[in-house]
Amino acid sequence: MKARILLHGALREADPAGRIELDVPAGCSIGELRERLVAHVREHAPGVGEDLLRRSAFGTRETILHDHEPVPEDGELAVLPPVGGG
Amino acid sequence: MKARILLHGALREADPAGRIELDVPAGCSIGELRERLVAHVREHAPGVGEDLLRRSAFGTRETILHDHEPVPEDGELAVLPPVGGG
Amino acid sequence: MENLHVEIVDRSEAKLNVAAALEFVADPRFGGIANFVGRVREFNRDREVTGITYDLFEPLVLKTFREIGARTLAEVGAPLKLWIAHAQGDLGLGDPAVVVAAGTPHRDEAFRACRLTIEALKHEAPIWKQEHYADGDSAWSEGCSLCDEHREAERAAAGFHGTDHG
Amino acid sequence: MENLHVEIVDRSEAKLNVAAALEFVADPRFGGIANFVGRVREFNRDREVTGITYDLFEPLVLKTFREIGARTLAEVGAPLKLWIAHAQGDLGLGDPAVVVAAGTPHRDEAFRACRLTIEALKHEAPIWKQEHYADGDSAWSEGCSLCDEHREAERAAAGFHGTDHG
Repeated sequence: MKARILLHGALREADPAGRIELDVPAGCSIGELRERLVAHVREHAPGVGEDLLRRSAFGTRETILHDHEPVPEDGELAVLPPVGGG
Repeated sequence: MKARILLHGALREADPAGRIELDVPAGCSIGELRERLVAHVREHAPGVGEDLLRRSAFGTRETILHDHEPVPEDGELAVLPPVGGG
Repeated sequence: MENLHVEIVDRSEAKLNVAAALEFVADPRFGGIANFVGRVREFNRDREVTGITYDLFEPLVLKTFREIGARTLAEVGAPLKLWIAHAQGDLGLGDPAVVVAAGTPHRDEAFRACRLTIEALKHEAPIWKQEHYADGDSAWSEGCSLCDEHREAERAAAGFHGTDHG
Repeated sequence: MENLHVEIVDRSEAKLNVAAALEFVADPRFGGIANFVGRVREFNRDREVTGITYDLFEPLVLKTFREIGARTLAEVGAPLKLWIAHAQGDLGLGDPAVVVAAGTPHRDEAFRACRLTIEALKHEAPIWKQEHYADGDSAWSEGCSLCDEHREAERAAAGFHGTDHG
């Protein structure tokens, strides 16, 4: 399946389009997705720190997902770096 | 000398004009003035509680005066019942 | 002190102006602005209120506001702009009775400055409140004494936070 | 919840509206209204700031605001109206970035509601801040992690009160 990952904040610099698509196996967990995203970014956007990705959360429009949870069926995700807002 | 005492808040009911004039001896203290005012109000406006006068402060335009201090030379005073403002 | 604005507004002339307060305390250095507005509310201790008359001794009120402002400035210990305004005269339901606004670099200081100021104002300013009720009755608030001796005892008895109107 | 209004305003369309916030939280039952405005300020950690870009994930931000509002309502335990608004896009110096307003019967509840809400927003809402500096450089704020595991450690390390902008 395809995971379509929306980028925000400092992670926007990982792709000019503001999103990354990754192929992931069915039933893939958020933790596995995180490792695939780290590998992808290491290759395509080495300026973005791996540390930032490890401190980022994944979420849908509705909720934040933890590492043990599966990637949602529609594959739509946002990656949420640490916030400094407000 | 004359002390001219401006009334405020609940003490306004002691005089329709909003002020009371009392004759006081030269060098009269605020404490003495308070006793004279209590006597005056007891006679002329018995509806105003003595207790309210005992809990009231006296002040000028600049500061609050304590019982041991003298009535100011110009005799201009305000009597300040407990506040419930704001 | 150009960082401090104090005023008494007669209700027959105007309402308190919150927008002007927020503008006054704004500054390029400041990221945090805290503001408090006390309004005339419909019920007090289960009695229906139709309006409030504020009576005050203006010269001493303005002096008290300036002293409170100076004290807040000293306690907060950061750059600060402060607005303190109170209404006098006959107020209707919903009318603003008091406005405090504080601008500071950070939000914690802004909240502290605003809170310190309104608490001091409620306890120290020579302002009297007469509530008018739906049944035609009216009553002056039984409040805090302005004599030091009484004030300490009352504050201790009441705890720090007033629960009176606003 | 009709007592709660949440919104994201794009700076290219409008500025945050403090007057609308104060009007929304007004109510005949309420004597106390507390309000916080966070604004873009000129200096942050000794660097001269010329503007801030806010980037946010709108659906999750609005949901977070609603959750924060519900939590404040439960914690304050009094009648409450609450307004939570945040700007997105490119803000200039002095522009309001965030507005929180709380209306309640008494002032202590109003201050508490306003403070609880802005603290929660600063720590939990998925909003990113990119500062632009006078020297042409820019940087994303290093903030709080949205992962629970990281968040607890960060909050403990930082103490309760953030000192970041506003």
